[in-house]
Amino acid sequence: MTTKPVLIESRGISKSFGSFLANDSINFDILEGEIHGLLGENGAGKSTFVKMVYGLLEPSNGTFYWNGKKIIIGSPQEARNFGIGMVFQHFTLFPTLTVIENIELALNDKFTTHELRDTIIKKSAEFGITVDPDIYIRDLSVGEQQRVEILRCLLQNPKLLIMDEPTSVLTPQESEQLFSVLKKLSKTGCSILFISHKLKEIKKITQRATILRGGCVVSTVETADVSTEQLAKMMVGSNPQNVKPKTARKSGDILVKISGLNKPADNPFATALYNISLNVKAGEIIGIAGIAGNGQSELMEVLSGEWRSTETFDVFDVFGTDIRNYSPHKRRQLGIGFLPEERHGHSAVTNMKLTENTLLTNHNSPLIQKNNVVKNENLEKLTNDIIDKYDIRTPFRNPQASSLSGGNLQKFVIGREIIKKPRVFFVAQPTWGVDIGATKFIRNSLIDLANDGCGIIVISQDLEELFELADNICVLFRGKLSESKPLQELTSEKIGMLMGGEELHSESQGH
Amino acid sequence: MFYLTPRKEISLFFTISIPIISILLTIIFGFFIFSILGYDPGKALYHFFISPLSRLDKIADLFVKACPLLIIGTGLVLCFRANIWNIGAEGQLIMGAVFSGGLALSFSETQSVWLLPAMAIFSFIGGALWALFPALLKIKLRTNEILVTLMLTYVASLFLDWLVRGPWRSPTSFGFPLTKYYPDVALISKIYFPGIGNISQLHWGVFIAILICLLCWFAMEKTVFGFQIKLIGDSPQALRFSGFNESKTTITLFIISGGLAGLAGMIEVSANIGQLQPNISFGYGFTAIIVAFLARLNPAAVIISGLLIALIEVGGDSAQIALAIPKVVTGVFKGILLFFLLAGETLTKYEIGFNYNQKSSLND
Amino acid sequence: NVDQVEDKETKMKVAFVYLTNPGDHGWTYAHEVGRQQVQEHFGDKVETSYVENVPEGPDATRVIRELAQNGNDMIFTTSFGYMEPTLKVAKEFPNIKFDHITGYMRAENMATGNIRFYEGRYVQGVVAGLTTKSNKIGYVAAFPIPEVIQGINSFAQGLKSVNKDATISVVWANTWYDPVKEGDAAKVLIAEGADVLAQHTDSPAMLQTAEKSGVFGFGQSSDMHEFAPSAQLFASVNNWGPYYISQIQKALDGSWTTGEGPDHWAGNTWKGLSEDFLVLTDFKNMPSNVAKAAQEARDGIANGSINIFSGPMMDNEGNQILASGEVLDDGGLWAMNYYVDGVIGKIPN
Amino acid sequence: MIDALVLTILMTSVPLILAATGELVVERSGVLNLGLEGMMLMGAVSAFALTYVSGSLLVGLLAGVISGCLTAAIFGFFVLGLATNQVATGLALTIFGTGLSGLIGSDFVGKAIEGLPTVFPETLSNMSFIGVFFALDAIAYLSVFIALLVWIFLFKSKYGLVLRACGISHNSAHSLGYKVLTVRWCSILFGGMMAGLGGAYLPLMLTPHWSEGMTSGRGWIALALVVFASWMPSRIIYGAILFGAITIMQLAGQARGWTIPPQFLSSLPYIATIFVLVLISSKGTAKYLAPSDLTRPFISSK
Ligand SMILES: Nc1ncnc2c1ncn2[C@@H]1O[C@H](COP(=O)(O)OP(=O)(O)OP(=O)(O)O)[C@@H](O)[C@H]1O
Ligand SMILES: Nc1ncnc2c1ncn2[C@@H]1O[C@H](COP(=O)(O)OP(=O)(O)OP(=O)(O)O)[C@@H](O)[C@H]1O
Ligand SMILES: [Mg+2]
Ligand SMILES: [Mg+2]
Repeated sequence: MTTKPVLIESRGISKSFGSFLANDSINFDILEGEIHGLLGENGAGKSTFVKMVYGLLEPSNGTFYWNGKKIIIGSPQEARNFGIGMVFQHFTLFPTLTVIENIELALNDKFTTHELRDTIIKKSAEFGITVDPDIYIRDLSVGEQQRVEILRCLLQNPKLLIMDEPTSVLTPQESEQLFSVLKKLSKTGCSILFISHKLKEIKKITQRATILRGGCVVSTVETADVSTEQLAKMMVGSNPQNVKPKTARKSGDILVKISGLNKPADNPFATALYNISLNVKAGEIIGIAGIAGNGQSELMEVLSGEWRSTETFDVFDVFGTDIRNYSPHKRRQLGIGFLPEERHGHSAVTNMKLTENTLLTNHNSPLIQKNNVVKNENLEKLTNDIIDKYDIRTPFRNPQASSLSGGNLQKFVIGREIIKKPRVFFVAQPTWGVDIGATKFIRNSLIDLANDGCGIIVISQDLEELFELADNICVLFRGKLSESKPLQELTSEKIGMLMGGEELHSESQGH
Repeated sequence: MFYLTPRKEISLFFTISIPIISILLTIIFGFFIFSILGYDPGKALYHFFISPLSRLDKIADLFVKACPLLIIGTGLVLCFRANIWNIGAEGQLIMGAVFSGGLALSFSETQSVWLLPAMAIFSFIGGALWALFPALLKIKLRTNEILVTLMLTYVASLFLDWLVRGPWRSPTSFGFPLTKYYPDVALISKIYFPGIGNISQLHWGVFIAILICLLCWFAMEKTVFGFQIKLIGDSPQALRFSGFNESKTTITLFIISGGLAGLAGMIEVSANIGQLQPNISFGYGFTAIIVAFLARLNPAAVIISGLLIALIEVGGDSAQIALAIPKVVTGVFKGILLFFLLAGETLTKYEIGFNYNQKSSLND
Repeated sequence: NVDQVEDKETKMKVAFVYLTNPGDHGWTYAHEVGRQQVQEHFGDKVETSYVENVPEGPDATRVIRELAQNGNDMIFTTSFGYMEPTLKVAKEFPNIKFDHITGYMRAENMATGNIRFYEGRYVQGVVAGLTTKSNKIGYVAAFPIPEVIQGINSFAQGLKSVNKDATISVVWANTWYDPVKEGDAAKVLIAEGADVLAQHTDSPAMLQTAEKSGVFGFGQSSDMHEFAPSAQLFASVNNWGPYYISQIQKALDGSWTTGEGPDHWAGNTWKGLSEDFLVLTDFKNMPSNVAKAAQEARDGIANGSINIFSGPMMDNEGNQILASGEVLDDGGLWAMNYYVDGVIGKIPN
Repeated sequence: MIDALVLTILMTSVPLILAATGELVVERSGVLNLGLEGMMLMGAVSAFALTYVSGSLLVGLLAGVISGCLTAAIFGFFVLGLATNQVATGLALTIFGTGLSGLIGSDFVGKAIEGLPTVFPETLSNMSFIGVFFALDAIAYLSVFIALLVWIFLFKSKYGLVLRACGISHNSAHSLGYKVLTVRWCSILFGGMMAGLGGAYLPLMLTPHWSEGMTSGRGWIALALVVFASWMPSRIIYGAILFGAITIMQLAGQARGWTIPPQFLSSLPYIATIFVLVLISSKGTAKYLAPSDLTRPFISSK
């Protein structure tokens, strides 16, 4: 392995934002044809580093060597000229442009639309990634959008492909498919820099991995030689908490009863929900698996009451009360908690302070408000309680939500709901894009809650998470929910197949 | 070139000092402009900034001039905070005046003290209705409210024009476009200060305007409703999550801002004019947009920014009377002040950095 | 302030309030010319100043008051909309003389003045009637107020006196001053076949359009021949100078009054061609016989031998307004709400 | 007769086409410039003043274009350089432009110039029916040509694609390495040039003299036209002609003796705008046509 020549080398690369040092003297190299992992907690500086490689950020200090020669990557265009391609953590697609137009924007070379269409079709066949070149991005699912992102890198015939958390939005099958594409690609001599929070994936497909902590390189290791626990320890600096075992919970009374839920799609992006039925008992965690875009956010809208209707669905009882027509805050008053997947601008407002974010779900509590006038002292106290209890690291007292790292913000919004001790809790993608330390913490909090008798629905596409948390799992596919099954009867392969839409009927019939 | 980085925290020091620096810069800039145009810059600036403050009655005039700006400005602050771009306050003001005027004219014989409050309510309804239309279009069809409110302004002013030249024209005005006079009980009286008497035209409407600003400030900063407004501006999705209804909030804000503009129209007519005529507003609705921004969308600061704009307007007249500086110069001067204040706002929100070419250091 | 006191002893201070910037033509310009004549006539004895762009409302009150406070002895407010503001301030400053133009309300110390603009329009009608080939006259008007309707009807009377077949099409621009719209209105009228245009709006746009399209027109308020050297037949010029001079002279003499009787639509001074309050520019771009007819009409009005609104007079719907031998008095002039025969259409509202 | 009316309609629509096409490009790049009225006035006064002084229409036109561009540069400096609020800055620009144009123009009030000539010989323009289309001046033809060019540029060229991309998502465009601020600068300056030219058309062609505030709200109509056209250049042309037709037909109707209150007729263009806005917004696709990053300031970090 070490006989392979070095493709790109980073020497003393640093990046500071104002007085904050996001990358501190980063040294490591990537070999030709190697798949190299990049690991680290939220805010460790991974994205910052790869943005410098792609010419999007200018290093404050340090040098890159490309095939042994000192280079300056002044812009993404220059990066692409060197043969560097990148798939971003947050997509860089234009929803109201077509696939062709999106791809054209990421190519330096000039093509006619016609040539481009042919090339796209050819390349997508070659790698087994199919997309319709003339469709608008806004009409694609998240997974399909990512395929466009990848395809447009592949069209540049890259020598180095950077992928920033590409699998966080994919099904296990889609991930497998992606891995095979990557392997194929690395065989052709292309190097890949692969960022992920999922240690298993890192172990599975990378040859080497570099671990960042607080902007510094901790170590570069041969992934075959280390265990996931060792990787985790290097990332966090200490042994991360383990997820608690679920205590043998007595399933209590049925708290939530949903049946005959239909929701029409109210815009072209939305997925309709069809005849969904679901019960949740006290102390039970129901996991809803499925790839994003199959109705998860719509289901969440129904659960939270952001969308409500008495006409299109039959039953939605919580604690025996019909809540179909209850607004979100009436639901909260009943003792229901809920948390949608998106933290930025949905469950939290990033440019508001933490106190205001606390107010977001507590504005009708008499403790916080009287006659519509906010009691600021109590609000601050509650916020500080959440911060203390859930170990949220803030740069200073009561900062804006945007200055918290992703993991910390997620801990905050979860804590904000859990501290109210809801008796029913609906949560979507609780650990999306969150590093392992915080992930474990969040999962433990949910288990504690269930152990106290709360009925929980967790919507997640992370199967590992569902296996750690859920008692029963069902799968959401194209707006339809499969019957829920006890964890013991399921394997990740089976769920993966259901998530991909296979054998939904035969499975449910066989039961 | 320079670049901007958002400040983590906006300090009180900057919030206060930067507008002052902006005004100072405008003064320096104004000094040059007046010199170039051949006026004595010292005298010109004196008339713009000092002379309107030089006597109690002139200060009272300033408040009178600022009165509609304060009322409309605060309403707009609420809207703009919520990212709702109602720029048709001018039309809403006119409709407020029309509604209250209609009431006053149909009860022209009455002695009832209830007429004035009823007119206030009518004016609020008139302005609110004129704002409700774009609001409904916005929430039902997502129609761009900037354009609808703007277009409705023209329609409102033509409507008033038609009324006072047509059906509402006074039979005794010799065909001139004026309605009958309002009855006395429909007029807003001047504030009587014991021992001093009236100070120029200072009327009770001014008092109400300031009260409204303070009330809106309280609502904005201390209440859940204010929080709701900020939420809808920052993230409508979070607003829904929080349990509020986006459409209702939007409509409420349109109603409040339109209604306040309408009220301003009624106060302006009842306190200063006493009858309807083709022109009752002189761009107050548009100037108030600027007032709202100068106040950095803070309802209490509207009091200051409204007075500041009134100062420039009154100062412009004063400079014209004393030094024959043409009115257009006031416009230029006002434009420059706005630019400096807007730039100042950036400085409070962002740090400005400069690019020293770092690439060259990497080269060696 | 010491200066001011000294000034007061020696000089009379007179201020003018203008609605717009005086510019080089139109309503306010005519007042500005009057002010300059005042300055020339009295020289050092009188000091004049003006404030431009004063909106008709509370701002006007403030500006007029400030002028009063600044030691002016006499203030002319030159737009109808200043009536209330002038009245208000006049009551506060009983020692200062106010003079409001075109209004109908007076006070102890507030006089009113106006010009019989319609007289010039009769002469325009005569010239138009003799000039038109298509027998279609276009008339761009601002707002349907009596002053403008008087003008249209007077024009029609002049027109009929020489040409029974010609008709007048009126377009309401709904603005006193919007050059582009006035130009558009003129183009439309020309497209509709008009070959002589008249206007009761303030910009020279109509005349410029006429010039370009090879038709004729009349100037408004001030001489506009520079804009339309071959299209302007003549212009009715508002000549405020003599009025201002006589009012100021009376104030200096101590003989200034605000007239007798009740508030009057016409103010206490309403003069026209006879006193040169209205003057007509040279008759150009027309054959000499037309110029002669025009001159006769002018002189006839000035010496009272022509009475513009005398019976028999019908409105354009066939109702009789004046029987044979009757004449319309000033009150009737201000109550006009009809078009006379020869004008097409109906007055809006 | 009809020919002459059509000609008037076409001429009335020219400044609208020019200013709206410029604004369309600006908005496509993600910036809303409400200062159209101010830029048009600056263009108008400079064009008139320089034509008067130099005696050359060409110099005047250039002056109009350049001063529109310079006025837009002030706007650009604030909204791009300092990331100020676009709505407020646009309004400030209108106030400033109105004032400054009045100041510059005060010496030119009441002066007359010779307007733009027509392009084709009279024999062509006197033809019936199609004659009117040969009776226009060079700028009128240019305006349609520019709208066409803008359409080709926006939808058939890579640069146009990049410009649209900046309006849809400046962050994505930035991540792909496009200089969002540069793109926006270029469009703002182009928008200023078009507004300046549109303004220049008023005193050079429609009414060959200068007066304060002579655009009387045409800048606002042009703004409405961009939305009316749902950000498509071709529709700007139809839209402008429709507006021109409403404006002119209300005058023509009066000349023929209709007795509808003039206030009602004057309000028709505004009511029509609202009507069309409602129509296009009720079609579901309208919201995808609007550039999604319109009015959002872009803060680059490097
Ligand atoms: N433009 C910026 N200005 C200021 N600080 C920044 C900027 N970009 C990133 N940071 C800070 O730099 C740190 C590193 O961020 P980065 O995005 O590289 O983290 P990451 O390792 O990719 O995290 P994640 O796993 O959440 O994606 C964070 O603390 C972040 O807040
Ligand atoms: N529904 C849509 N969503 C997003 N973009 C669109 C949509 N429709 C059209 N476009 C964009 O607009 C461009 C031009 O479209 P089109 O050719 O229909 O416009 P046009 O010819 O200017 O207008 P017209 O409809 O008047 O012919 C397309 O290339 C496409 O990028
Ligand atoms: Mg990252
Ligand atoms: Mg097409």
